[in-house]
Amino acid sequence: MELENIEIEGSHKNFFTPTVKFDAKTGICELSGESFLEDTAEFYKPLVDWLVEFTTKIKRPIAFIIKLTYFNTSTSRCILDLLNVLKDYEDEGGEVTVNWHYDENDSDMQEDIEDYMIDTGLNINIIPF
Amino acid sequence: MVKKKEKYDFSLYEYHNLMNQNILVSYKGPIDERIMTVIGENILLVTNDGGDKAKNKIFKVFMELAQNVWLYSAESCKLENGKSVGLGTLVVSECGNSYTFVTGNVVNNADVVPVIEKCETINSLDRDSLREYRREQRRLANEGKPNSGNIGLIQVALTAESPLDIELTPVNDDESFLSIAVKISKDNFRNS
Amino acid sequence: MESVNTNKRRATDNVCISYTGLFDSEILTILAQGIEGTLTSNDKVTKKVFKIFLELAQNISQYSLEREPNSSGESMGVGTMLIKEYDDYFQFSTGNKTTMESIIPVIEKCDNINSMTREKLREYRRLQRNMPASQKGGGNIGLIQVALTADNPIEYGVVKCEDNNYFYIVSVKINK
Amino acid sequence: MNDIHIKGVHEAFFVPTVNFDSKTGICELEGESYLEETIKFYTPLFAWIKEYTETVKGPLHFNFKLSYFNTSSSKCLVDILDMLKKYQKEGGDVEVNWYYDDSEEELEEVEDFILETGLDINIIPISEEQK
Repeated sequence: MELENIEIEGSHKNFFTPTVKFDAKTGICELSGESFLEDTAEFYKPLVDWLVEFTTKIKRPIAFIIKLTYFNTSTSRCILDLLNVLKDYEDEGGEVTVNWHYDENDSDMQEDIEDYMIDTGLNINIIPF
Repeated sequence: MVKKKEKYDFSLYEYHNLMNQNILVSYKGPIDERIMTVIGENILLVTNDGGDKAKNKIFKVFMELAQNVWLYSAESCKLENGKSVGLGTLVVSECGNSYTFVTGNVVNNADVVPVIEKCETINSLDRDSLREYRREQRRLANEGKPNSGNIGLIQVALTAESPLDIELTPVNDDESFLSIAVKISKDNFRNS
Repeated sequence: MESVNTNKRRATDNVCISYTGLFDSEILTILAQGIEGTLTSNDKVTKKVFKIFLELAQNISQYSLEREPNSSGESMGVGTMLIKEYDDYFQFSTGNKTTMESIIPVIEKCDNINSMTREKLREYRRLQRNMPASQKGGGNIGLIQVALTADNPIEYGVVKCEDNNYFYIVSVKINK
Repeated sequence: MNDIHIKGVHEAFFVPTVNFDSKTGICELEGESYLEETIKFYTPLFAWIKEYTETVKGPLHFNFKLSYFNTSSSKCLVDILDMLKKYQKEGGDVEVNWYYDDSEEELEEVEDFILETGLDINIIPISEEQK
């Protein structure tokens, strides 16, 4: 069974939906824009499930790229879930790269990323833009 | 139509002090995502003294505090679209070299004790231990542990880089009005 | 739901909804939505408050001395709006900065309005409505409409600010 | 001659629904009128009535079903009614029906329109089921 790609077009109306591009063939996953959702868990569950399926069945190298300019605290918990899946995959020998691009005006974001590294043990490349 | 002119019931002084606190934006009423977005934008329009850093912090603090009122206020109402949303108060004022955010809403006395304790803990920690507290609370929340979770207030203190100022005024036997105030400097941040 | 909120509101500060800041069209929509959401009374009274709100709020965005650009750069008035609920009426108040010269004709109009019977006031509205807007005092029938809709006198106050402009308050009661 | 069909909208501002039909001469204004630029919205409506009464010269049946209009809109409504009165004086067949939400205040508004314009307007309360 071929793993479908995930493509979600971001939007900024009353809620903010991030842009999501997970590609099963190339193993390149992108999460960008802003995240402030009505039901955060419901939005992120399929993304986590996809990542689990990719890392347990497809098992190719994966590049996870984050470019979120704003995410609320309920989103921050889902990001932890995503990163934990990547860490499990890495522990089982999977090839994982995580690049997090952040606006250098957002002085707190760098701290958030460092905290995620401490939380998950993952190495995250912190890239200011 | 000719009625005897009553003494003005509303007090001019209420307006007077409202005017002098250099209030930029204040709102009391129902808060949902649409109202948050519009009020949020208005706040960004009038907080121009600080640089982009301040604006970014202001937006993040506003989103967390307003969300708290929307989801946890004990006073709520039904909007046209049938959704029941929380009622709360939000005031953004400017004093000297910083902006002050105050949000307030009615809370059940039973629920308020953990919030007060959390704020006291937050105010007692230095930045590194506060970050550790956030990580721990976030992990506990993801593991579904009881009364962990609300890391919004931790985020507010980290973003604002200043303590949370809490005030509780009793409304009736089982409810009080909880107000949370936080200051955001216009420019001097940790690593600006 | 209705009584719970009302007594809670009385316990805090009687305020159902209030706003201070920039009065642009988006805020007006939010406040209008808020009015319908929080006013726990019958439709007739809510519609009256709604009509008065649209008239007075638009006055602020057009005539307030204090102005700020909105998101698309147009200059919009800054002011304050407050709706308080009491047992048998709502108190609707607005306030905004102004100059003494521009406020004197408005105060005269309020006194004029408050001195008229309802029939006289309707006649005054018809007269004003047919005067070209450019003519002095002509045109702005907003306050007349507010008095007719509220069926109560227009209360007003003028407070001197530090920058020796004035803060002008208009307030009206709407019986439940 | 073209018709005018505008679909009503209730967002930041309220645009009334407008249906002016040059074949039948039946014109309807429905919904709520609270506009960013009132005159700009009503100018094409004035122009249509002017063209109809000068070229088509047929009967004009105006149905107003407005649940809300602000004061700047009320001025434009008076302008419309004045045009209808003028056409009637010139021998035009004009009928005006105003449906209102049986509130005392709205009844007064229509009575004032009649006093102001001298036009005969049939005042019809909207009963519950018609709403």
